[in-house]
Amino acid sequence: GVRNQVALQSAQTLINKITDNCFEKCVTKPGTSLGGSEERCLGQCMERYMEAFTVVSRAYTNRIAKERQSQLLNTGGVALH
Amino acid sequence: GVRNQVALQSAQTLINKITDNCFEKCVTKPGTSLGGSEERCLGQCMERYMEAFTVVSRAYTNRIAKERQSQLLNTGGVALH
Amino acid sequence: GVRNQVALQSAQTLINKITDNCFEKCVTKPGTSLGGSEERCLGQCMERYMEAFTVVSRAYTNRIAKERQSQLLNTGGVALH
Amino acid sequence: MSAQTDEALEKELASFLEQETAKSQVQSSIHTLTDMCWKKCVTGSIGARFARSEEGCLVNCVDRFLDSSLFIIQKVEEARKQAGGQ
Amino acid sequence: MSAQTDEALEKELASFLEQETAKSQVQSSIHTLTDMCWKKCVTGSIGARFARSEEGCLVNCVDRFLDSSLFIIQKVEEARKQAGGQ
Amino acid sequence: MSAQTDEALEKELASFLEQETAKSQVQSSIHTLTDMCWKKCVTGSIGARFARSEEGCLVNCVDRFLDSSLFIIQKVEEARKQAGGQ
Repeated sequence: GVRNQVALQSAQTLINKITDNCFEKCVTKPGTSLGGSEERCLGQCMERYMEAFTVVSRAYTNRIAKERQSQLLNTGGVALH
Repeated sequence: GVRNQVALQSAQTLINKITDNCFEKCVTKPGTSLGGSEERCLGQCMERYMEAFTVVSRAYTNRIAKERQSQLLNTGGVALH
Repeated sequence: GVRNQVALQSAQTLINKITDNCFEKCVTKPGTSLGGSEERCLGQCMERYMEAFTVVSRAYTNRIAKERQSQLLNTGGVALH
Repeated sequence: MSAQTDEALEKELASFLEQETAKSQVQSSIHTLTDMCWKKCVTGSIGARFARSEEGCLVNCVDRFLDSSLFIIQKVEEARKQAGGQ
Repeated sequence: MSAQTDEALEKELASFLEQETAKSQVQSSIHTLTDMCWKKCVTGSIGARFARSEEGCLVNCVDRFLDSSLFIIQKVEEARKQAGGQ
Repeated sequence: MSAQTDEALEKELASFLEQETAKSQVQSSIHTLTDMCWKKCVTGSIGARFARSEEGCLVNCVDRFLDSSLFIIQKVEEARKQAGGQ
């Protein structure tokens, strides 16, 4: 269904964002294999990114709800692209 | 109409680009509220970005017109994506 | 045909990527014309980028083939966006 | 099935799709904000948990970005009114 | 309304849409160039007006980018001809 | 032309389009990887040929990126199983 597609699409985007940002941060000089410290970094980075996603989601939805209530926004949320 | 849609789309893109570039430049360490110097920076940055947009538009259209005349370009302008 | 469209699209993307990355690298302070050293840099950068594209293509297709064989991947290749 | 029912069904479907589209746009905004605020706030090496300052920065980053967005929209509106635009 | 008129109308509409698409692509190129040249040229802190060198850099950035684009397309064409391609 | 033939033709066309879409996605991944690994590995000034270390870095960059991608997908799967999810 459409509902599942939105959730699946979002999960896929999250995994792609984690891979891009954590590879960028943890594998600065790509060698002939992933080293132990690189794998540790990737694992922790994944957890941190998911935490960041939760923190940002909560902050964003709280803010949108607050803006809706105070009627500062009229339609469709703050302009984000 | 379509004409208005193109203009509206472009204005929306400009506002998004201003927000991204000026937040990046003016709010380097996000605090618990926007400070006075951050707001001043955002206001000036908005004006500068709009000025940059005007400068770039003029330079781009001048150049395209010049290239059209000298027949160096055959179709659809220089390749930009 | 569709086949040609895929190839053409890919060639166009390559040229755009070369222009973006090589302008970024070779023209750090845009002057009133392209200097000789900037042109030399652009020419070499273009060759290097094409070489990089070939190296990456080979590494990617080799890896995908290896993963397919060892059945570690089940569908559609590794998740890239 | 009567035409009435068909219409009701169509309306419900349209409303459902609209909601899903809105949800999808909210999701997309959250992904964009997470990526941007991650780059702004998580600048040190990765540890077993966030530094206090990093988590605070993430929350502030979202709120200050939305403040900045509203601030800029407001300035644009003011400029448009001054120019005597529509 | 005759078929003739319908066809003329359709043609006019197609031409209008084509023009609008071209305009939209030009707008999109200008947004991309502004973003890129802003990042290259406006590197200091934001002031009440552009420094002389910043405004000059923006104009030069557009022209040198288009020069670079033409230079690279020309080199690609040369390489293709040398390879005896289509 | 019989309905049979039409169906066969349609099937062939669908399979052809699927293959072309797959090819187009592989091309797109290669462009994304080239751009990303270029930025990671080609950090010095441009020369007449790659430094040995730059070419090696490009190959390793592709393989380590795919390793990282598989590693993260595996961790996500593990977390989902532990959470007792679907």
